Amino acid sequence: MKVLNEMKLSFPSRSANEAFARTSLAAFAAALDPTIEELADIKTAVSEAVTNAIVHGYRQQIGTVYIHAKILEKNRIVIRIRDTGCGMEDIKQAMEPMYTTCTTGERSGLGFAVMEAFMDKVKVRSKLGRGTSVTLEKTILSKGAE
Amino acid sequence: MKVLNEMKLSFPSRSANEAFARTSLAAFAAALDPTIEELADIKTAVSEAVTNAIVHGYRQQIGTVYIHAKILEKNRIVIRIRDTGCGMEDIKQAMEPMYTTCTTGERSGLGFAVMEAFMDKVKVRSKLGRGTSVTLEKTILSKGAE
Amino acid sequence: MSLQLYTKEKQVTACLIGEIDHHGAGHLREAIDEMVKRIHPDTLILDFRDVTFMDSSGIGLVMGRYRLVREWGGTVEIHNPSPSIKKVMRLAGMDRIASIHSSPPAGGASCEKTEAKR
Amino acid sequence: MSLQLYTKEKQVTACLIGEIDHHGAGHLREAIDEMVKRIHPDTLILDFRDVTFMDSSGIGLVMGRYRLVREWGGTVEIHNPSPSIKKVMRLAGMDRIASIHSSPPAGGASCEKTEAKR
Ligand SMILES: Nc1ncnc2c1ncn2[C@@H]1O[C@H](COP(=O)(O)OP(=O)(O)O)[C@@H](O)[C@H]1O
Ligand SMILES: Nc1ncnc2c1ncn2[C@@H]1O[C@H](COP(=O)(O)OP(=O)(O)O)[C@@H](O)[C@H]1O
Repeated sequence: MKVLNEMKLSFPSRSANEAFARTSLAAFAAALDPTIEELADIKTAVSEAVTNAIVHGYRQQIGTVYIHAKILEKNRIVIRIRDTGCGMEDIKQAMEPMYTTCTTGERSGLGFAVMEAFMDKVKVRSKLGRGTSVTLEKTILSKGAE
Repeated sequence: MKVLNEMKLSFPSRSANEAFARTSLAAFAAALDPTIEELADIKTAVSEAVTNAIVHGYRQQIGTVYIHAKILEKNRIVIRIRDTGCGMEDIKQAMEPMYTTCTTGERSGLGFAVMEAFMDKVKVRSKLGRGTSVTLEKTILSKGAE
Repeated sequence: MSLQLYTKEKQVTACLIGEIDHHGAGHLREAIDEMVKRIHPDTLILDFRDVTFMDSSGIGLVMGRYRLVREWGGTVEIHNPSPSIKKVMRLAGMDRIASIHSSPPAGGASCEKTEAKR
Repeated sequence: MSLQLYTKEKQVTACLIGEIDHHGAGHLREAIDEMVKRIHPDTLILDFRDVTFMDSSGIGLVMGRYRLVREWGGTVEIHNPSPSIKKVMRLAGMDRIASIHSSPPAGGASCEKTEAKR
């Protein structure tokens, strides 16, 4: 699969970087000429994955969040968000809607559900104590972009 | 000098990435709560340096452009744009206003002049055949941001 | 992210402004709860007309407020979500715990004059 | 980046839209030159009212067009640059080769109805 464009981005896991990360990815995806809705889908899914890396992956510590995004042929965008944080034991359970390990009641457990609803494909790899990587994929249909 | 936040970004030297790069840096700088003018200054200077890496550093080839940006204490932002392209022999001459090695007449030779006018500090390092790095620094004065 | 709060009798209107994510949700939550705990409103209106982005952190925000006002039998109304915010709300089944309105509230304070900020 | 071109007698108006950088400048240049070489205008108006960003590539664009129309004694007018674009123009001394105007051109085609696109 030919890579038409790509970018790598990394930043410390501070919550202020959630907005920066999704804006940056939206600027990268703009080359595909997405509709407003498609762009909002991508921003939302990226925001979920980056927030998870910050909130769950690194918890109280500051680690580095890595993003690698590619634009492939046929208007496909693939975005991998990776942390080297705590990892998860049971990915399937983690991805169930409403499942959350957050105890404050302020997280809905819907992060993965949002990613799955807004992107075409979501692939999660994780290893306890080693970290997590989430790969999001979407084909931009709307307009006949390059 | 304490680093409050930072980001690393890299992408292939395609001209379509000029817009992506400056938008991304603007999103990163937004945490300093700059005025519209300060943000335009940063975007313009970044656009100049990234364009130079693409146009002059790598010329006809595709290489990688590396950006490392930091937010320091006292509202300072430092942005380094680096290429591993052809490098320059005479930095001082290259930085003279109106000096350009472009022969099509479509470049003004004002890239460095714009960087110097719009940022507080511009530092250039270059080695022939090894590449160039441009470091841009600016203190965001306007509002008493974090 | 910023916020304006209005009260009118037993009604609290929160005009949410900007992008709602995990980073900003904590401040919003604290500011809204401070007011809501004081007034104990029958109706808490969350007006999203000036919200330009929202991820599932916004769902957590709505659910948390819903649980709070339910303590004294209050209800939550969601006003003027944009299409993409409605999409997140629908996914989360927010319509089961709060009514979703698309026009300014009849009688209550309105967020119409709120100016959108980044 | 996009462009609209209007002609009226010996005047060409180019309404520039979006962000002007090295990436987009080539297309703009070609489209403008194609028209200008056909019409040989006395006045070429470059209207920046819908330009949201410009770096020194825009200076190259203006200078190149200036050199072209000068071949037959034509002039270039720059209309409605935003404050930050004016800053780049001033730095480059553009006022020495083109007059800078802040209101719609008297008589010529106007870019008023041009809608800003990204
Ligand atoms: N990057 C990550 N590192 C470790 N655990 C994660 C990560 N992402 C998600 N999880 C786990 O999966 C659960 C469900 O995630 P999600 O569906 O996004 O909901 P929420 O973030 O609201 O808890 C989280 O509560 C957490 O336990
Ligand atoms: N990254 C770079 N690599 C190699 N040469 C460069 C680089 N940046 C600038 N230069 C040289 O410096 C000259 C002046 O640059 P600049 O002031 O930006 O004007 P312009 O880009 O319009 O030529 C260029 O023409 C080029 O010869």
